[in-house]
Amino acid sequence: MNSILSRFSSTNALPANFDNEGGRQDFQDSINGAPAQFDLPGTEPARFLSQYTDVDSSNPAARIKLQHGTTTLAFRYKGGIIVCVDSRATAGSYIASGTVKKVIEINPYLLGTMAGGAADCQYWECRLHELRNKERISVAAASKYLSNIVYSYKGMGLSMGTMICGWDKTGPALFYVDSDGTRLKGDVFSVGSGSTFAYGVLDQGYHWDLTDAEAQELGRRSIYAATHRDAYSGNTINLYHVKEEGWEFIANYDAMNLHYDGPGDNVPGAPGGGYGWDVRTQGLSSKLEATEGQQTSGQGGRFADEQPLTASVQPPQA
Amino acid sequence: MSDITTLNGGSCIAFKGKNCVAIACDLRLGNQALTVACNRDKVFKITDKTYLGMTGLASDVDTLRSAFRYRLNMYRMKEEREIEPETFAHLVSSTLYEKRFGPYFIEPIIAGLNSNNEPFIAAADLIGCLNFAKDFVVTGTASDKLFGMAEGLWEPDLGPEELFESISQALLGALERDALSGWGAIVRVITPDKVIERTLQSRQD
Amino acid sequence: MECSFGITGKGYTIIASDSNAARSIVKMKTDEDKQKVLSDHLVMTYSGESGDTLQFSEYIERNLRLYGIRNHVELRPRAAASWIRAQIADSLRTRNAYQVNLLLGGFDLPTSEPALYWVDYLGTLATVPFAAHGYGAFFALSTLDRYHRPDMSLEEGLDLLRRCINELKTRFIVDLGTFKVRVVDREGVREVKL
Amino acid sequence: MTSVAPQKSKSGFDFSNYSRNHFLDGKGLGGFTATSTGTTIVGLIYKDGIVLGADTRATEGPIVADKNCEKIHYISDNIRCCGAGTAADTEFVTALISSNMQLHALHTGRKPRVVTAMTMLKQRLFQYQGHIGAALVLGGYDATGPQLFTVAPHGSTDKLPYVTMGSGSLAAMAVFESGWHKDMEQKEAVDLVVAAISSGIFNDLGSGSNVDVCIIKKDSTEMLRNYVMPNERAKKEQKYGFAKGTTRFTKEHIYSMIQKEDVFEVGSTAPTPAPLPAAAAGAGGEETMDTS
Amino acid sequence: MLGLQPGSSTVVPTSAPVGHRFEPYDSNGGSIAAVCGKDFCIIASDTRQSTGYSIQTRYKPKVFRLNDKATLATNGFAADAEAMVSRIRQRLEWYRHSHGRSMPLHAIARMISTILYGKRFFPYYVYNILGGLDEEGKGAVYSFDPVGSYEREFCRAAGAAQSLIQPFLDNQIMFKNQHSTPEHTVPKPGEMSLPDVLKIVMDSFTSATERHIEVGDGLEMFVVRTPPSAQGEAIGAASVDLKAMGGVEAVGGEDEQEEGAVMVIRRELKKD
Amino acid sequence: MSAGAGESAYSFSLTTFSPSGKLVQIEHALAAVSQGTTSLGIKASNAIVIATEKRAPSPLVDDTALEKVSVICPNIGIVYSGMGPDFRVLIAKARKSAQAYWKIYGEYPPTRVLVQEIATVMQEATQSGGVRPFGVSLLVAGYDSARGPSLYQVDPSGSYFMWKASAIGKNMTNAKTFLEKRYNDDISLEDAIHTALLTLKEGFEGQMTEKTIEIGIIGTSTVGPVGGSGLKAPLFKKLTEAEIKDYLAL
Repeated sequence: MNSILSRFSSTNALPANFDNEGGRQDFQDSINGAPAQFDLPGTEPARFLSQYTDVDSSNPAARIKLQHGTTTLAFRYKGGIIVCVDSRATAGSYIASGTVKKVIEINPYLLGTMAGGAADCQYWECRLHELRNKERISVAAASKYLSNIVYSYKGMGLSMGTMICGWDKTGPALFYVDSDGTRLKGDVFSVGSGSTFAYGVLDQGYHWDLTDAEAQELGRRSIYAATHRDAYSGNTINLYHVKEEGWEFIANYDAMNLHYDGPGDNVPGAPGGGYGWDVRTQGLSSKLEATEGQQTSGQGGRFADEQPLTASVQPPQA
Repeated sequence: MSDITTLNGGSCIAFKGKNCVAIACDLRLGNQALTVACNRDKVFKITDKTYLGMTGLASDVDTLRSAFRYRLNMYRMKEEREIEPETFAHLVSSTLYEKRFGPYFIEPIIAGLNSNNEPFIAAADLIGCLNFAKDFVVTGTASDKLFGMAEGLWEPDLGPEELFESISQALLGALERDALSGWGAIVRVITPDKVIERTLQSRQD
Repeated sequence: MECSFGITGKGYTIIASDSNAARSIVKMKTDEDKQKVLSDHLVMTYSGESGDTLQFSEYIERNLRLYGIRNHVELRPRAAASWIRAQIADSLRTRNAYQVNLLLGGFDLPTSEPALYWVDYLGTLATVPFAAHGYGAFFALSTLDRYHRPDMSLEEGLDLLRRCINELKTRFIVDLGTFKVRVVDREGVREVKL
Repeated sequence: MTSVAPQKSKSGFDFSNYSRNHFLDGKGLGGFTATSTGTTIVGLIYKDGIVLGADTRATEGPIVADKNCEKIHYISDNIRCCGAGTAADTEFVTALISSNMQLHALHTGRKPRVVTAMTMLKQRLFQYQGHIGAALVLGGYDATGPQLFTVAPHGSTDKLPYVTMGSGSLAAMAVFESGWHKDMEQKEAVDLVVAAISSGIFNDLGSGSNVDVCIIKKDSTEMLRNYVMPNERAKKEQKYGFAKGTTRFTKEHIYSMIQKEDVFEVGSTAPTPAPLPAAAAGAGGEETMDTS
Repeated sequence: MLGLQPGSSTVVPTSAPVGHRFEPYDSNGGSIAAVCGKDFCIIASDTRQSTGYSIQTRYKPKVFRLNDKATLATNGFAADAEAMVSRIRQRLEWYRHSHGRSMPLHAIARMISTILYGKRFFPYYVYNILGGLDEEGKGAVYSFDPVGSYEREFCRAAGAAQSLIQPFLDNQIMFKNQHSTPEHTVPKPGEMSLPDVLKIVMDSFTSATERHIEVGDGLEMFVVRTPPSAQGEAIGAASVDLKAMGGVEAVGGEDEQEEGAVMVIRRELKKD
Repeated sequence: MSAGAGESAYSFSLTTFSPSGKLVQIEHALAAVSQGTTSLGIKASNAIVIATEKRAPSPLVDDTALEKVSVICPNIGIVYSGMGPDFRVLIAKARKSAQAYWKIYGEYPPTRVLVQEIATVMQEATQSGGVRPFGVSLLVAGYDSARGPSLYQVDPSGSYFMWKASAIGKNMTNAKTFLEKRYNDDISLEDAIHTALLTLKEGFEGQMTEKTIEIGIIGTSTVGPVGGSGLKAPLFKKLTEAEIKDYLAL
């Protein structure tokens, strides 16, 4: 039943015979001359890949432009898990797509996010779909399997940074898994080129006791912040909420609408109005007119005559 | 992206119309992927009816902007007249080629009406090779996207308002597919009696 | 690993920089002042290549001081920023370019507005309501986007700065220690303890 | 006398950015592409003179930067020069030599000779060791008869009765090799040049658009710009216009350039001048080049 | 292309070894695009195949009819594309033998993704767009990256001139950045008629030909729709007389094709 | 050379003013100019004519090589009175300056700009060490899109003026008086050429033939292609001997 499960339950698993459609892989593979394995170039795969593909942006001149994932976040709070992602895929500076689904709906209780190589995330996380047992698989187990799979390909050039989110017997659970083999359990994660910007808003607004509306607003606003500052994140924002009864897709927002108008009227948690700094602060001014008796023109000479140059005297030791 | 001409991002485009020209640019100042500011106008007034757009390394844009201001003021005082757009294009070209073996990393476009109110547009590469086009010119990190848009949308003999719509759609469409340009856009339509300057509502991501 | 911030508010500019001096993996000093007061209403933070920062900032300081002594009027922030930018751009054309990143915070008396300029080692000048240099930019710019308003009171401004520093403490791998903070307003430049 | 020209080194080049760019290179920020003319350029000698030909495409990488550029450059009334390679280099090196030839002609009071231009070009190019990326076909008619040369970027020259240069040179030469013969008639010669350029236009991706031809005879030079236009864009399937208001904008500013003037007949009494309307106050009020 | 090429043509012996580098890829230019409508899908490509500055052939089809409801456009490295397309066709035929019907579009998309990912470490340098009708008869476009990441979309351009064509399609097919005014209402995406979309596709390719040196020679537009004969009364896309536009039946594929289901319209493009 | 020598006491130095505020060397330079053969220029309604008397110092000189009217650039020509060698130097500098301008702006300088350039060179020679002023006055004829046809006179001091008609050289006073009488604002080019010939005839020593005068014209009737640009503009043109002969015959 669980061929994949058995194959990847240890870290020493051999590369998968993935071509399991219609059960005819043997014939097909014999054509390729590499039975039960991925096709490999004659040289070291990692070096080969970095030479011809740009998946880690290490070689922007490479001709095979793969699509990149960008800003994703997920955080745990009392009401479950908020998962929020952008939808931009870039190849070099070209925006290859603005409609990428970076949340992978593994099963009704499990979500995976996508950063790094889009294909790597899509392919392997969809494999998790096949993990079926009589009961819900625990998030810990699912993420462990994923971690083991990608670890078995370590050094071959996979690129993946994902968050596995779900609700199991232990309640809401969130794991970060990447292609190096890292696997972290945690409360707040953000992954991708715009992650630091997302953290900048997320951390400042995050606490465990957020209401659902507040939590959703925080996720939205954090990803919006990343789309605004990071060139490789943007377009639309997908928001998911993982609850005990499974995940729920909240909405898809255009980052442009968020900037100018906000998520819309009557969205709980949103203060109303656009998120954009220029929209928010329209009409406000930092000008402070002088009150009576205050200085209104510069007297540079005064300062210059009075104080010695700092450079010419030893500053006092602390 | 470690190419110096794309470090700061930004794009510019100019359309020729019927007795009018339009020049437009985005507003981003970036540092590779990071967007530093969204108020970076890349089009500068040369005379009442001539504008210059420069994209590329922002530092060089600033440097050249003051270099051109100096040269233009000298020209204005010495020749007691406003410079013609075509003459200015040659000034830009020779200024850039002077630095052939250590170029400024900018690509300029020039749009204006000459003293007979005939529309004029031109572009140059970073070492000053002029391109006098009869339809449109583009430059910047979104130049290939702009080429595609402009080649499709440009029509001959557009009036000022039609020209505004066409150049705006061309620019916005291209910006939407370029990661390094965007974050606002300004369009200027130059007609014999006025210059219409509009800030577009554009994507901020 | 250096980091500096600038925030403008109602009638003031806050300038802050970390106070670590590091060499290789060693922290040499934790109370270094990486700012120069250039005139009554102008402060500059600098970061970048170690020797360059010192030489360049002193060069700027002396020249702006000289301007003040000669003309008995201080250069307005915009003019100072343009001149400093040109110095960096010019130095870039020499064999030994100054690799310094600057924030210039000032208060422009004639217009009664605070002024903040972001300048990098290439000679790029940007006029901004708030700014950051170093890795701090990647963490705090979004925080600033989220909470900043042009009409913030000084206390609100300092709170925002605290938020930014707090974000770095939370997420940035390096501990930047305490920050040196100066405020420029109509009354001049003064140091503030967070 | 140099006040029109800003200070320059003797060569006319300013190397002040060189060390900066070298520094940026070290930081991994180097590299740039200039417009190049992939180009097919040709020239041949026929019975009465010279026929030069060129395509009109300029490229930046795989993108066509200019669909109808001029690659046959003016040197003097009786000499023209086709350029391939870095577009700016061909443009400026021919302009420089044209300028020098004009001075030379004014000085000597004679019609300039093609060898003079050729020598000036090769000396200039050799001096720069190939860094001025210009590959040229130089042709003209002078006191010594029709003259045709090629000048390679490093300064070497060839004197041949029919020549081709540029990325399409092989395609063009194939046509010349099979079609050229001594003492061709003008029509024959022009047709052969058009065929050679067309061969480049259609078989070399770096060349394209139209055929420019220049016929130089003893007493006349005929520049046939866009002599053949085999690649005009077909009419688009539909018009692409947008209704007014399709594009949203957040701010608008109109700078009026009409100066309000009140004109009075001389002798009539002038009324008290009305204050200028606000629109006129903005006329040219903006400081030049200070709009950011 | 697959072969050994000397790294340097110099005859002067140097101390450094002369590199005979394995160069498994080439870039063969050209561009492809697909747009879907309510009940049809258009998949188009130019027909030029080039390497460097040379044209290898002026007619190399890049769009392949897979069956009555699916066509595949490929772009990138022609040899990889050819190998991949024959593999896909083989698999489709097996499917037909074992299931007695053609593979539905979404399954083909999934299969292509898997085939591509199977060469994750030695990728096919091919950008694919799959266009056709889904099981509800609606137009569908699937686009792929070279290692199998895929997505269903309304319209998509790929290949050398993708950055020229895509923004134009965004604007004209998706009506991006266009806003309705009191006098003029911007239509909804995906509701355009077949002839209108054909015009836009043609113009986007003639535009790309103008500005991209690797695009040109010929244009092939495959139209996938519910065949006119299958409906009692031809409505929507089925009612368009493609034959009048110069359309001919597209051939290839594993099924017995129905008349008018997949047709191809050919146009000349500039050849410079 | 005593105290009573007046101004000549100050003529030892080019750069020292005499008490009356004159630079004596410049006066001397002007004297050199007025020993030169007469040249004149007239602005017609849409053109400029410059003309000069060309006299070989000896009948043995081959006068085919003599040239007093020179082309600077396609739209500007100059004639001089005074010292030929000085003129040659100025011509070379003016031509280079015109080419430098062309290389920057892609067009030839307007007359006024070129005149300023020449005047600057001449002025520098009145204020520099180790040099003497140029011993020539110039009449510069040009046409440009900014001001149309224009005629300038440049003197050894470096001062320049725009004229409707002027004369320099030996017979300048008489010639100017003559021109004042004959000049009106809407004179045609043909009339201007004839006026020029008549003016020269006044006080002409010897036979006035096509060999002994030179004429240069520029205006809307001398339009031709400029360089390779394909644009047409007025070009400075020296009349051939045959053309001059025709005018003289009338």
